[in-house]
Amino acid sequence: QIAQELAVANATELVSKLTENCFEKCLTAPYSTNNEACVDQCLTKYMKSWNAVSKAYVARIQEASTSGEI
Amino acid sequence: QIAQELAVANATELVSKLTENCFEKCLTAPYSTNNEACVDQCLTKYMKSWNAVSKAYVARIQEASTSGEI
Amino acid sequence: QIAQELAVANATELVSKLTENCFEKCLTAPYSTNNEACVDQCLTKYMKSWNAVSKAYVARIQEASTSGEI
Amino acid sequence: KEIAAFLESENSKQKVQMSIHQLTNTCFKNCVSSITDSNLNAQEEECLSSCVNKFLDTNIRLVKGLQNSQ
Amino acid sequence: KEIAAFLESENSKQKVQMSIHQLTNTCFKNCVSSITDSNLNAQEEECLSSCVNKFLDTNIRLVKGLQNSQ
Amino acid sequence: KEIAAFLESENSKQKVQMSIHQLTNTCFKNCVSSITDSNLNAQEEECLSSCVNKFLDTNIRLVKGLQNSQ
Repeated sequence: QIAQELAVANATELVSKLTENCFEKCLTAPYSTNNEACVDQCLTKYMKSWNAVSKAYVARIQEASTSGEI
Repeated sequence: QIAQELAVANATELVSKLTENCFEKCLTAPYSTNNEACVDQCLTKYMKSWNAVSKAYVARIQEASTSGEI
Repeated sequence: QIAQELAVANATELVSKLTENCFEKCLTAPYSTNNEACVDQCLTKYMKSWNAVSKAYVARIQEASTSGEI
Repeated sequence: KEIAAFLESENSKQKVQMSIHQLTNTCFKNCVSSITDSNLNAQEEECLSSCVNKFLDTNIRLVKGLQNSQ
Repeated sequence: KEIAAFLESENSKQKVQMSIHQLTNTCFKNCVSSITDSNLNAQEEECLSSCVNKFLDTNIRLVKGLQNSQ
Repeated sequence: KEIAAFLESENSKQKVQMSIHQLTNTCFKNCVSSITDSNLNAQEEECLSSCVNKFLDTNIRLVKGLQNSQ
């Protein structure tokens, strides 16, 4: 059950950051036009960025723990 | 008692966002002058915005739950 | 033990704000160069700012509680 | 059971309140450019309402997009 | 009772610490424009101190304004 | 004991996840300037990876600097 709560916390954090970033990149005041194509592209691009960041982070942490840096 | 704690949490959040926004809009580095009139107007304007946002949010949520969108 | 947990929370908050601010001031996209000298100077400058802010904050709070402002 | 229902309902009221605080913060920053008086003009009011609706549209679209990608 | 008093006092010390972290973050961003060495110059030091005082002035004025509007 | 070990391991997995959320947020904002399609180009991918590494370098350097100053 704890694992499930953590999964919910993770999904909530992801949705919150996604919404913040894609709203910022795809819509601007006075918000008179929609930009759904941009939102869809932003979703894909953000998830690809998430993967790239994870890969770099995990690689860096492994390297650092092997070399005794941390 | 829980309801009271939530009311305190709400008031704290409101004061924190109000201070952040009105400080940002009414004062600028090097902070040599006061701008109390601006702070007072900002308070009123922020509370009016809070009401406008609440109205739009509640209307949108009701519409979405009627149409089965969410 | 509680005091220790609070000390950890404080240190975590300090490291998080320090990293955010010094990363912002010393490194810029596309992140092709290092800037370690800047990071070291930023650390010292941030800690000096922390002391200046603490001093001003404590003085202000003491003044306000003496004058009955708060 | 009554306590559980009370907590559940307080919890969802609290989430709505916190969403309104966050939306007011975001939309005030984007729609209210300067404080010259304490009234919201028609353009700002329109912008705040659109901002809320477009933010929620974006949020719902991203959640559906994430669900479809799984 | 002693435990309650200890917790109370730790709690308010912690709030002061967290306020100082937040103020240092805000005022450092606004008063320290670039990192050219590790010293605070006179202008930055003055700015940090004003920033703290003006931020607290704004906060107190807003809280009083909210209380009067009720 | 098994429960404690399980909680400990969930806790550190969760910290890694939250770091990745924060890094994706920071690096996406700095490396992805506009959404014209849903792909990361080579330059953006390179920037994201450097951003992660430079952010962690900065973090580790600051923690070591703080420890040395004590």
